Amino acid sequence: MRILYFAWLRERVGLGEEQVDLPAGIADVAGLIAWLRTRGPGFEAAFAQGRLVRCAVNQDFAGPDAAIAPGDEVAFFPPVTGG
Amino acid sequence: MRILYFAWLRERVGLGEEQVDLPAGIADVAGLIAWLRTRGPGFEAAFAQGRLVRCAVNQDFAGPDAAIAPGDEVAFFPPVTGG
Amino acid sequence: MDAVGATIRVQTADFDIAAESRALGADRTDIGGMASFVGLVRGTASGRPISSMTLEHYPGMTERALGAIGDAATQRFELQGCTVIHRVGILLPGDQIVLVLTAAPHRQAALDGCAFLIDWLKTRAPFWKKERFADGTESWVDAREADDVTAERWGRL
Amino acid sequence: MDAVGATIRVQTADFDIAAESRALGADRTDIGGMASFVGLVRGTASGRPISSMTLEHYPGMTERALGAIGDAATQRFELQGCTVIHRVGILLPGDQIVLVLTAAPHRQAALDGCAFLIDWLKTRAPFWKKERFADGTESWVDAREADDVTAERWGRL
Repeated sequence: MRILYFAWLRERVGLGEEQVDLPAGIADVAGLIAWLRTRGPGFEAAFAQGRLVRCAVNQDFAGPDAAIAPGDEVAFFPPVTGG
Repeated sequence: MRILYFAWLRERVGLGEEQVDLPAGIADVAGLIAWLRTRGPGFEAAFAQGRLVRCAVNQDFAGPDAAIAPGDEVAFFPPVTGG
Repeated sequence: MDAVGATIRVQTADFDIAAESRALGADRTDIGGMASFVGLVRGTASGRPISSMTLEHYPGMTERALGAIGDAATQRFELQGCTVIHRVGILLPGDQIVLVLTAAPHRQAALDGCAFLIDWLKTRAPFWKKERFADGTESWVDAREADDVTAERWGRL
Repeated sequence: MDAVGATIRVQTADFDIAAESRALGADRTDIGGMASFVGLVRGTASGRPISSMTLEHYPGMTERALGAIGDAATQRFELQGCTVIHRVGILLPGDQIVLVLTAAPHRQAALDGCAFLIDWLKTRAPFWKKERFADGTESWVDAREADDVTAERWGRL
């Protein structure tokens, strides 16, 4: 699975993109976030502010219940501020 | 008094601008129109469609009750269609 | 707020919206957004092809009316500036007729100010359009009832 | 109606609104009006002077989101076409950030389509701004609650 991080999430996590092998039993965005938080203080800091993190699965906005599967592209980022 | 005509009013009346000596007793726009209508078939035709004629006195929109006096600039025209 | 006020021009020449935007924003960095509307000559009227359109206006009153509308919009929407350019004379299908350009710290004021200006301009500025059809006949454009209704939503000036 | 669809560009280069207007209206005479909004970098944030702003985006999703929004606006407001250009990279105070340009037979559709597009773009397009202050500190811009509320008035896409 390809995971992307943008803006301050990218800075906290310390990388913009990574390829991960999803552990068995993780089937939705909420589960992925719970697992990511265990991967170090940067991840813990980034996702502790859960309310302000937005997610896209395969480039569509997705909520915590959205299903994920190996091969998906999942992105995490703050609320958008373009325009 | 200077009187101006625009658009199809100008074409019906046959002139764009004239200087007139206002007959005694005419004190408002409605009175001026009544008098203008007596000045020939072009004027009669232009002002017969009274509902669609707009007026400005000294370059401000004015209704039939608006006061007029010698020295004023009075303009007659159809509803505006700019923009 | 430092409003520069309304720039009003009535001209036969065409205009360049990029140049007007640069002029409106020149030497300042407090503008958050500019909104614009450009009216164009359409090639048909009531389904019939037109060859040209002639715009007549009331010199003196036009500038006065546009200036008053521009100042009212600037105050009401707290604009940092606005530009209104209206062409007169003979125009061809596809030609630009009118430009309304507004600047404000935030987008809503710029957008609202722009809509307000074009609505009022259509109902209160002394311009008249005559269409010349492809068959050689000519006809003055009728004022649209819909324009009066649209302008009413802003209330009386 | 003959819609040309949405033109979407994400680029570091500046844009010229006059050139984009000409491109949108090229070879057609059925457009009655074009509305636009241009967002600019303001020289201060929360009262503090900024020296630059960096715009980051999500390549791929950005074009997809803007394309979807452009198509939705074209259908909903029966636009004859629309152009959305969003810059990324380092921008300076006074620089242009974003252009939304809409074309329609009548002004209301063009104006409404433009307002709709910029509202949705601000809440749904994956761009993020980081401000660099004159004192050298940097800060990611917070999303404005007000933008979500403004976008809500159009209903869900």
